[in-house]
Amino acid sequence: MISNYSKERLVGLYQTMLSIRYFEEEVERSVKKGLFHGTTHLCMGQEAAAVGVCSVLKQGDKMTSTHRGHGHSIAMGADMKKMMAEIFGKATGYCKGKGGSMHIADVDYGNLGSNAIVGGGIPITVGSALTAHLEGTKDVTVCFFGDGATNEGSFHEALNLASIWKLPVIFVCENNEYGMSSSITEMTNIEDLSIRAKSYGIPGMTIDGNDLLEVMNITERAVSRARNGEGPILIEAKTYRYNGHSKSDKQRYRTDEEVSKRKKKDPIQRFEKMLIQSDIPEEKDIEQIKQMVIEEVEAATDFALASPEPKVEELLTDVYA
Amino acid sequence: MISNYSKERLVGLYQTMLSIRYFEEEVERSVKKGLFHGTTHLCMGQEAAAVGVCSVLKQGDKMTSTHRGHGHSIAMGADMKKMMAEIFGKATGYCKGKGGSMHIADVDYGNLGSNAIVGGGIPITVGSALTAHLEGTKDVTVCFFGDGATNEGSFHEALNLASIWKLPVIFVCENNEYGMSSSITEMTNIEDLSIRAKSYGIPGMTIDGNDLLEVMNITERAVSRARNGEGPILIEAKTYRYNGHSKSDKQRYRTDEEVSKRKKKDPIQRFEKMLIQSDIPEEKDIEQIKQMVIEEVEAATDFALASPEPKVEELLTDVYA
Amino acid sequence: MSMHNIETDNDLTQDTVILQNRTRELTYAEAIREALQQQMRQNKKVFLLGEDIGIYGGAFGVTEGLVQEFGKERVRDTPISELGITGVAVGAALTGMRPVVDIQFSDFLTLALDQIVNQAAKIRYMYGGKGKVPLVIRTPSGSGTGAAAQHSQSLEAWLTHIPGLKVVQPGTPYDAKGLLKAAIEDENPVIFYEHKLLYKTKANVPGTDYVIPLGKADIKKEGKDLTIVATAIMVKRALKAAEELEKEAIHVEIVDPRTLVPLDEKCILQSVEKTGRLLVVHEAVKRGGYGAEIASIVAEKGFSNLKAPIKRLAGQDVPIPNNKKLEKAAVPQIKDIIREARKIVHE
Amino acid sequence: MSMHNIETDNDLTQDTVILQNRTRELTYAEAIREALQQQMRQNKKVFLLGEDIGIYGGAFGVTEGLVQEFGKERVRDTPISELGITGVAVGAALTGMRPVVDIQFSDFLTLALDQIVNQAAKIRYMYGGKGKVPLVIRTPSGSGTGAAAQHSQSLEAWLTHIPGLKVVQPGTPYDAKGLLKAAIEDENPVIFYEHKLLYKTKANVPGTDYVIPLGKADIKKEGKDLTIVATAIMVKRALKAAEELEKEAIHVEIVDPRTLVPLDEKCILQSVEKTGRLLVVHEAVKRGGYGAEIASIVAEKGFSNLKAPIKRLAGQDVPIPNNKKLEKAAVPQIKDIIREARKIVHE
Ligand SMILES: Cc1ncc(C[n+]2csc(CCOP(=O)(O)OP(=O)(O)O)c2C)c(N)n1
Ligand SMILES: Cc1ncc(C[n+]2csc(CCOP(=O)(O)OP(=O)(O)O)c2C)c(N)n1
Ligand SMILES: [Mg+2]
Ligand SMILES: [Mg+2]
Repeated sequence: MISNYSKERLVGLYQTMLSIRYFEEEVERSVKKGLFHGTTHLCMGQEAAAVGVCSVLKQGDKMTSTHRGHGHSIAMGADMKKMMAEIFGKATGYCKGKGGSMHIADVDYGNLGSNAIVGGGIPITVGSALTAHLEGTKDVTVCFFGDGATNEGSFHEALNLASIWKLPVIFVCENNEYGMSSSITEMTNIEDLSIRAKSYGIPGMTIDGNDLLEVMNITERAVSRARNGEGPILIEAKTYRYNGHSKSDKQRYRTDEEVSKRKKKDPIQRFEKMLIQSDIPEEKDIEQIKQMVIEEVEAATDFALASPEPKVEELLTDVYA
Repeated sequence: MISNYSKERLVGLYQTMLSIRYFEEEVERSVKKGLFHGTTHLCMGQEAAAVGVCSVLKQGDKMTSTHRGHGHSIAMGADMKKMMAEIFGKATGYCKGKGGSMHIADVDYGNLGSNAIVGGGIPITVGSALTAHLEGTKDVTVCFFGDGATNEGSFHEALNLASIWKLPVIFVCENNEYGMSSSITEMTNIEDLSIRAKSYGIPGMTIDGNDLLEVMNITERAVSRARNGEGPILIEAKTYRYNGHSKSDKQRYRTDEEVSKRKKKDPIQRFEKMLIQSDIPEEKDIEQIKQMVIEEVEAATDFALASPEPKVEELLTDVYA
Repeated sequence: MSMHNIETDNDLTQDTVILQNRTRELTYAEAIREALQQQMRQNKKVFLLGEDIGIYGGAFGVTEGLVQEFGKERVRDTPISELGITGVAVGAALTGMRPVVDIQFSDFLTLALDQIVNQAAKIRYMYGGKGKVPLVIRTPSGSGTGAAAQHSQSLEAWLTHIPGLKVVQPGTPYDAKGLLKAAIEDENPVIFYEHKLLYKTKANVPGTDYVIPLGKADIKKEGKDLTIVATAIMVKRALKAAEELEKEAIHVEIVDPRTLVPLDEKCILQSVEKTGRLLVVHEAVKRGGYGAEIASIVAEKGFSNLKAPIKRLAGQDVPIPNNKKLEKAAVPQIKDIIREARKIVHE
Repeated sequence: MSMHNIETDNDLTQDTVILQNRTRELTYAEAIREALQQQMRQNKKVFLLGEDIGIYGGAFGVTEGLVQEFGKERVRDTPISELGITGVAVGAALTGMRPVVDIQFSDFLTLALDQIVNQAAKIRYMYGGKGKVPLVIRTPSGSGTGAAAQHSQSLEAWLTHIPGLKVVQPGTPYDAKGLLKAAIEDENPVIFYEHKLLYKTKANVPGTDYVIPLGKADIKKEGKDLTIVATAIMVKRALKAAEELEKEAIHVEIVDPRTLVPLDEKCILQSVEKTGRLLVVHEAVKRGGYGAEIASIVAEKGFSNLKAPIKRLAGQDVPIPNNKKLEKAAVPQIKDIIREARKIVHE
């Protein structure tokens, strides 16, 4: 219920979703201009899952992400300047230009990192939750992964471990219908991926991942359960990826019609409409917010462009602690 | 129903179970006498699952087994002489002494091999079934594995693959309550392991793995389904391992009482009783069968002992085809 | 085993056959595709499986068009389950098929190694010579695309350490085609490393059904002053370096082993016998790389011919970074080869 | 970070402390256990996880008794999920703990390599120097138990090839204890290879809390005629061989690197400078083994000191067979070391 949240909070959520969208649009432009080296995986269309989940976290909570991780990082409060600089391989980026688009991380602030190995982050999340358990904190860890990742062995092993040890993990499967070119309906033989929770004796639910408030609502309950020591949960957030898998995707596996149809359920537009209907904020404020975010994103690119490359000596540092 | 089977068949089944039991007892004695090099994993108590499943297979069908594989091989019709010779590391063994207890195989006769990697055989089975599918044969492949193996990623990936491709695999989980020292009830958070079938959209069932006829009955149905192109199934056969995990197991994780209690449900005794009650065969014939099997097993040991070691040049052969 | 002459072959006029067999420029990717296609036409037992190899055409476009020709059964898109699909290939091979697995990036082999190393490589030996696993794993390796540490490794040395496997690493389109055909026809598991930066390089490739036997090195350039053993993309870089060095009257001989296992020791030793000097160049990290194996063989068997210490030029002992400048600095470039070659010859 | 003085320590009288610190015979397994115990007492962040490490005491009895002292939370029995538990350890390490994972046989590392190689080894680098993964993986390797091809490998060379990892391979009880403590205190992922046949070997081990720094080789025996670099069980075999060779007035120097990464190159090069001859001995398969790395380093940096070709004596290029005679023939034995040593010295 929208009335459960303060105006400030709602505007903040909206702004964060917009930040992701505009950030990704900017990255897309930069790809086309050939401004950076390396691949990138955009998450446009999936903003509500990232923002809905991360917005209910507290300081101390942790998160792991995937190759499609820009949105998760922004939702965790990352500085878009440092993100863009990282994507551009610059010394001022989150990883000094060593990680690039797929490895943005901010360990001290709970962002345990994106991961270029499908399913690679899932067991790591369980380890983070084990730390919380052993240290007696109440921190939870959120684990984002895609529909395709649910067919990796790591998914299976990790969910089982989290379950038997009752660890505070929120497993969030962003089902965007495809793993690269493969429709998840052909890669599994089940209706909802959340069914897989049953294999581990944990709750599983499938939700509309494009409905920000639903995502928040469910995640809030999952998080408080986990903080109470009641164990992990699997949330399948149904959503859709607007762009190709990565910059080289010709998208022969889906039709333009399908994409247009899915875009009608755009998470940001839906939330915006709801906000406007509730008069929070007023329509003219919306434009102001958009303008602000656009400027922020542009500033991020400017920062990235103006930033220095890492020195070549950096090649040999950071291998060992 | 016992009346569904011919007397000959029933006696054959009984004899095969006995062969496994006596074979394993003989191996146990040989371990104690230090007659061979290497470890071994005995399957006493689990005979009905092996025999029940394999007895419904036809020529052309395939099977993969585990580290605890003597019973499966015998149930597939292996020659105990060549098995014992292999366990003894002799040149006359199934693998010329190169494989030992954990690698008995007879590829040409459908025994695709035991496997010392927990879960290692599961995807291989799916590949075997894929061959059947691509070649248009009606052969099915049986995949034996333990309760502990269901927590390996290979289990998850393989069952999903078999399901989406509707391959003729009978997955048989012999739940003997433990993986080495770990009670499966502590290593998973679910009642029945067959629940995991739901994750793949395939049928799953939990049966009394010590009831030979139940195992046969269920497997028969599963096999005919699979032959008809209706896809794989997961059968959880509940059973119990009488011996320690391997020769070095001190069994501190379970009590003698527990073991004695489980032995009351002995699959062979149960079947023997049923046979006797139905007068197939008569009690005196039972003794005769036992004697025969004992002699066969002794002959196997004699053969193994009398057999030559492989020549040292054998070390370098068979690496490449 | 192979079933020659598929139906459509019969329809071909003599002219079409000649046309098909003619030599023309192909990219490395196209050469690989042609090998797959020819093998699949000849032998129904050959089939492909891997992530996104169907309509997507594979992460690097290598299998484009094949699903249209051979259908979804033989060009089999799989879930993201590297261990599972590799195991499936092992089982299929053991029961008579000839699967070719596509692992999207060779870094992901880390997930499939039980099936490769403990199963495929050992089954025949463990079974005392019964059973065989004629399986090919095609996988791209190497850096240079900015995909960073988890998508840029060169771990071919690992697989060379496993008895029962063969390891192939073509450096040109011509070699890629001929070696892949040999790999598919081989009765053993073969790991076939493709290099990402080579996919778009072009060279003459005959349309014929030629095969390059595994275990035969190729002298890519003759010379008398220094032997450079180079693999994969380093073959190309070494050739460029050699051009420069010729101007300085340094005559480099370039040996491309093409297959790491089996290794054509003889060819390498003969070259070093002639030149007396050896530089081994590969992209993989130096420590524990296959260059050490080659250097050690020569240090043992070619010791008396050596006029100078054997040098290895290889990847730095670091993960591959994303930044382009750093990424380049992480692995040998043409200028590095020139520098090292000069040093060896002049020292 | 480490929290010295756990409660029970305070109760100890001076005498007990002295008693505890005294040197006595321990097996290799006991020495490892003592290192674990001391580290766990000192630092609550240290915990163990692995299959059957609790009441069972680990496949080789190393962790026996630890669950009784430290409880099930810190001696954590796991399901059979090598990839999962290794990943859990990575995540725990990244968030501040010091996990020690037990992988029952090093052959099973094949299942966990994504987490070791793509995650643990690279996280710090990929994150530009932020985050660290202080993680130890203990795992037994080697042949000799008749457990055949899937339970007898020596694949340490693989991990040496991965920047970001350290690789330790103790050959004696004393080294095992001191190196394990260093490994647990290290801020990086360390792969700690134990040798199955060494578990029951005994030697003097101080009860004190000593640490052997990673990267320091140990000269197990001095000599002037030939350097033998040997690892793990080959240290013991080389020592036995050296005894025999002394009788023939061949004075062998035995260098045990103890840690493969970082490698004490200097110690090896100095020894070869003295002896002019090098034999590298390891159990792992020769092709692609770490012996090649050591030989190559000497071939490059110690070339001018060499009086004879460098030789490697290593495992045959075969999977390990079950039969005892064949199994022995698959890897270097004392007599093989003697034979090779003689050849090098007399040639
Ligand atoms: C282990 C592994 N296998 C394959 C890939 C290549 N790959 C990258 S993303 C991707 C699809 C992932 O699908 P999904 O999990 O649904 O995430 P999405 O891309 O839809 O966000 C694939 C196959 C990889 N990076 N890692
Ligand atoms: C990948 C792998 N991990 C661990 C082991 C060691 N191990 C051998 S058998 C076993 C227990 C297997 O349990 P389960 O699957 O239930 O089979 P059971 O022994 O009960 O027949 C373990 C942990 C192994 N062989 N392979
Ligand atoms: Mg997806
Ligand atoms: Mg079990």
